[in-house]
Amino acid sequence: MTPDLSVKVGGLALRGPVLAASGTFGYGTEVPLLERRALAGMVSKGIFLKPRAGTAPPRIAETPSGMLNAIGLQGPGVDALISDYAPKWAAWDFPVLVNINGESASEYGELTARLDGVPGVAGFEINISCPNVEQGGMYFGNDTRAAAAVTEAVRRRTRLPVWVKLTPMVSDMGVIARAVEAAGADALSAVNTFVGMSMDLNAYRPRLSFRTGGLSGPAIRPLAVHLAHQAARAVDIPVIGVGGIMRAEDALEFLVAGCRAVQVGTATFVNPNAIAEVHDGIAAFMAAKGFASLADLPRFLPRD
Amino acid sequence: MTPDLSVKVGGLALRGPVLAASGTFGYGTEVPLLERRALAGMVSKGIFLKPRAGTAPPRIAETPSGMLNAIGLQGPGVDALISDYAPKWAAWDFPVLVNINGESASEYGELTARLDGVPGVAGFEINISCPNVEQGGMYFGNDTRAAAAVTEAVRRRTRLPVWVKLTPMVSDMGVIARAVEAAGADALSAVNTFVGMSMDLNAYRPRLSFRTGGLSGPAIRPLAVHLAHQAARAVDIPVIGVGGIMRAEDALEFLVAGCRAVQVGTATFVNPNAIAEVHDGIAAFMAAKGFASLADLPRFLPRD
Amino acid sequence: MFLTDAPLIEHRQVARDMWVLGFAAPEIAASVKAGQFVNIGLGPGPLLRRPFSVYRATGDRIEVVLKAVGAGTALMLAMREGDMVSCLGPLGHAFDLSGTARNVCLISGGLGVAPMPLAARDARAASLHVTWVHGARTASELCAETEGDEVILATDDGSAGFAGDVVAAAPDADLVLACGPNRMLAAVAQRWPHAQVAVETYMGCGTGVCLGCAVPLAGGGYDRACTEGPVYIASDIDWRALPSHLPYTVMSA
Amino acid sequence: MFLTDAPLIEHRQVARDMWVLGFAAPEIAASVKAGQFVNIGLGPGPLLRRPFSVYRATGDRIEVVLKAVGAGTALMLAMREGDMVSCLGPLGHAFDLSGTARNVCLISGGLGVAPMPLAARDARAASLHVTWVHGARTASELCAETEGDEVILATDDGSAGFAGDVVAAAPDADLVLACGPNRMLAAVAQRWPHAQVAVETYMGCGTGVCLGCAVPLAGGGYDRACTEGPVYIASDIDWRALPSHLPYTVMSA
Ligand SMILES: Cc1cc2nc3c(=O)[nH]c(=O)nc-3n(C[C@H](O)[C@H](O)[C@H](O)COP(=O)(O)OP(=O)(O)OC[C@H]3O[C@@H](n4cnc5c(N)ncnc54)[C@H](O)[C@@H]3O)c2cc1C
Ligand SMILES: Cc1cc2nc3c(=O)[nH]c(=O)nc-3n(C[C@H](O)[C@H](O)[C@H](O)COP(=O)(O)OP(=O)(O)OC[C@H]3O[C@@H](n4cnc5c(N)ncnc54)[C@H](O)[C@@H]3O)c2cc1C
Ligand SMILES: Cc1cc2nc3c(=O)[nH]c(=O)nc-3n(C[C@H](O)[C@H](O)[C@H](O)COP(=O)(O)O)c2cc1C
Ligand SMILES: Cc1cc2nc3c(=O)[nH]c(=O)nc-3n(C[C@H](O)[C@H](O)[C@H](O)COP(=O)(O)O)c2cc1C
Ligand code: FES
Ligand code: FES
Repeated sequence: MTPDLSVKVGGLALRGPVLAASGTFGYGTEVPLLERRALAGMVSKGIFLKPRAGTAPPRIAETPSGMLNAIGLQGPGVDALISDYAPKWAAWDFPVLVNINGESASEYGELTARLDGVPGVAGFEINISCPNVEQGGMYFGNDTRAAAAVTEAVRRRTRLPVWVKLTPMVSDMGVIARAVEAAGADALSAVNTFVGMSMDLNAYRPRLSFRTGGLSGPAIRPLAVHLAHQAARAVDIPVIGVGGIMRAEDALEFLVAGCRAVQVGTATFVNPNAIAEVHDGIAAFMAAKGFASLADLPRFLPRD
Repeated sequence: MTPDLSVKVGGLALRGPVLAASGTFGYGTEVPLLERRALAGMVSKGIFLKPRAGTAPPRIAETPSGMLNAIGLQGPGVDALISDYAPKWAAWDFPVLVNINGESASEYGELTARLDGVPGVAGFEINISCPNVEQGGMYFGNDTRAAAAVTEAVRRRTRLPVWVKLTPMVSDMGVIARAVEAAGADALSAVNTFVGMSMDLNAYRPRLSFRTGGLSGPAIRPLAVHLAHQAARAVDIPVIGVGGIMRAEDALEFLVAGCRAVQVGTATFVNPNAIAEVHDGIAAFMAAKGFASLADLPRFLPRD
Repeated sequence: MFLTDAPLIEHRQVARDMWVLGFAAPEIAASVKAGQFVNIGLGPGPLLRRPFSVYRATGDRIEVVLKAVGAGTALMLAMREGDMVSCLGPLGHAFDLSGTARNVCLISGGLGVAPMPLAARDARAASLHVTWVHGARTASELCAETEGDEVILATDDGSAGFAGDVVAAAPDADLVLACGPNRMLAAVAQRWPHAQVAVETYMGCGTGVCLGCAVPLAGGGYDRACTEGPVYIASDIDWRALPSHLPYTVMSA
Repeated sequence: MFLTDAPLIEHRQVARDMWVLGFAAPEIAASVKAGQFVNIGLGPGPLLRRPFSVYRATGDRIEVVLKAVGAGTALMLAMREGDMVSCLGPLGHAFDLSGTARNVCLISGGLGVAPMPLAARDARAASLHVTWVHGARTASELCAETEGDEVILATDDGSAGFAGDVVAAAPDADLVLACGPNRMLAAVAQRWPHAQVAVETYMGCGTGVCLGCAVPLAGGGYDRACTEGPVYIASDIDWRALPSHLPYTVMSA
């Protein structure tokens, strides 16, 4: 028998545990060659109220088993999102969450109000952690009070599922996780990219025009698994593991670490069908081990 | 002409910019096949007052472009260090700093007092950041006051150079860096390993018996370059860059980012002669660019 | 767009340090147009794929031309026949040869030769008179495989053909297609604002999702070299804002 | 100890999924003793080297025997003749064949066969009578290259030789040398506390600096499999504390 891979995550019933991570799947209209049957859900590229041009090139630089990016949340703004993309999403057979960004708690709230009730918008993922915008997410992500304030601002404006995307650049993940849970989050996505820098030895300056960028890819996986595990131990709401998942085994590490679901990001750049291969690989693992559903998968969540 | 690679770092005049990182070079008696002419200095494996057995195996796990370790600061204790190793160091043509560890500020101070003046001990590197000992370094590393207190406790006991090895697991590197500088540090080593976790999909538990381990190797380089750069911009004392240096180009990234010198760790496990190859590669780069000394190398340290 | 494992079936040298690699990739070979590229994945090797213009496409085979500039290209040049790469393509928008032009001038600097054999093929198919102007720093770096009704060579040091850069060496034409260092393309844009140029950027995905390949537009904002590009009308690009520290610039005219 | 780039010069199959690879590494071949290992670096490939017992050493050549259990071993089995590895060795302490013994029993489970051909060679050189007991799960997994004055085969399923495990199949001897899954070695330790066993741990460096290869000692504390080991007197090890989830256990007797 084929194992049941469906999961319930923060107010959504998903047909599988593998979602597309924000900023690595565009608005869902771009990625070619993916067998979408396996796609459990998608988080849109991060959006602001207003259109944003993004940062000057070079925007990406490869590093060992990883990549730095400083896209600067380039995007069309909420109006274009509502008119050009949401109608398409409404017709799809998987939920689309909008990754929302702002420079103040009220801006997050306003963005939520604009999107709440728009057909095609199934929920929100609050990006309190995008490290690429100087005045942006970073500030909220490692400040317990600010993170809670943003979560409340969004929570007050919608009944739809609210997920909070956590930043790894914190000294104690548990504290932030508990704070946003208390502020009304339905689930946590752990984690966003790590701030990094790489130097151009011809120009004697950073390879990225923005200087710093967010590190993603397999290089960060052991760090992301640890932070997702810390979050899962700190809260009762589900945690979605994100960071360096290329293959099913990588996703299973997050699930064993206590995550309810996972998001795949950079892997899609390398292999457009990565999400389907991760999904199928999890199914194969479960079948081989004789697990009927993900509820049977042993989790490592010790008391001590 | 061959470029002058000598540097002055926190009270020490070094024949080159490449040192051996703590815990990756033992007590200097182990590493075979290294052309020591290129070794500018060495930091000993971390030591405590008392002998320590270390953690149970498995102690290491490989990850993409990196490795997790949880050695648990296994070591013979300060008495054996003084009797068995310091005498050898006294005869070597490069300085040896002792990487000191403790569970309280006073323990750090006591350890310093024991080692100060022992022939062969050229200085101290305070490990406030070893993530592998539950009660150990971690606690100090991300607490500004505690980090400063430990630095003072050591500073009070010695006139020898005192370097502070910073932990990356902080939300603001600049704050800690300034605090330990104010407390009397002569230089900063940035950075130690990042806390990570990897799961064993047969046992459904972490691959390391200690559960978490410190991530080192090329995977962390872009994160380490950024943190070392932040530290270099925050303080006036020299910063020694550490993290993922395998080749000369990697070391040059740290130097361009504002570091005075570098330490090579994990690379030595893969290539016992890595330190010499990094040193020679830096010399070749300088010669090709026509730089007479490291003072000529352009640094990226903008005001803003 | 196709994703296929492609074995190396040939390599040959076409200039000093410059090699052509042939891979078996039938669907891509059958559908690729001049100016489009493939994104090549190496395993084991660097994480990200590496974009390469398709140089030739005959039968089941596509060819790319490259020099070793870093880890990925070095691995590719170390490959032996039978070794596999993962090949994603064809990607991006091709040169536009439709319209009323009667003659075309292909201008290539150094590795900018890459898209031109296909461009010459498609131009002949559209029965255009083809002039190909190819330049490099010095004679030994000129690609040996230029073709066309008329071929003009140029070298910076005058060791072969016209002494000077390709832009100065090139005649006017109804249609100008150019590829090479971004600095050279900026010069093309000066002389022929309506020329079609194939530009280069770093690429994360090659498929339009990562926004890593931003090309600054004269009208403001950015679009994606991998999707709206890599071929642009020269005057549409904000050349001052386009980074020019990519290897082509390091390596040629 | 030597660090050398070694080309693959031969591979041959010796059991189902089990292969012997031969590399040209003259200095190592000339100096290696039974039970010692080499640490093999693959580039491109995993960051860390992979430790392998030396299986045979003849002339300029060393041989290792392996199965594909993960990324590194899979890459090694995909290598073609002429491909290079970086080879560091010989490493660790060898079996001790000095002393007054007149006969020796070699006990190998599955891939534990690895150090035994050298052990048989050195034992014959010390003019000892050699009995080699080799076991596996089933006949097809028995290594084809066992040798000695007397060879005893054992399989868990009885499909060849003695039906049962190698420890039960083995006779007593003055000297017992064993290699295999840590669980099997623990059984050896029960019956022959003075046996010499070659154990396995994860290794970071193979040269004694990282302390990653900790072996728990019966007397308390740890030492280094790469330096004091990998050969130990069976009774010196705290077998309950030694992890036994390494591939040998997954893969055999
Ligand atoms: C649409 C397009 C078509 C291209 N066609 C060709 C071609 O036909 N032949 C060819 O030789 N090269 C081509 N390139 C450039 C080629 O992709 C890079 O040279 C290659 O990715 C370098 O990889 P590497 O691992 O060898 O170098 P890396 O180790 O990644 O970097 C080494 C050097 O290469 C440069 N580089 C790295 N990635 C890129 C990139 N994506 N674009 C430009 N420069 C880069 C860096 O500036 C660095 O100086 C093309 C690039 C694009 C975007
Ligand atoms: C002294 C010594 C001698 C050895 N001799 C041989 C030999 O002659 N033939 C042989 O096939 N193998 C031998 N091994 C084991 C061999 O080193 C591992 O199988 C190999 O490192 C696995 O690498 P991988 O990349 O294929 O697997 P990985 O992808 O690294 O891991 C896959 C599996 O291999 C296991 N593994 C990984 N690294 C090690 C390690 N260092 N030791 C043990 N298990 C590991 C893991 O538990 C995992 O289940 C020896 C190990 C040691 C310590
Ligand atoms: C190019 C790029 C753009 C991204 N944009 C966003 C974004 O807009 N909002 C967000 O919350 N995360 C963003 N991320 C972070 C990813 O969603 C993910 O958290 C991170 O990349 C780690 O996962 P991965 O290693 O699988 O890529 C982006 C990542 C990349 C590589
Ligand atoms: C096995 C191992 C043991 C280490 N032990 C210590 C230690 O005792 N004290 C310390 O300050 N850092 C220790 N470190 C951290 C290194 O000194 C260095 O900061 C880190 O490994 C990053 O550099 P690298 O990527 O070049 O290895 C250890 C690292 C490794 C891999
Ligand atoms: S390379 Fe990713 S969008 Fe163009
Ligand atoms: S493997 Fe590093 S000390 Fe043994």
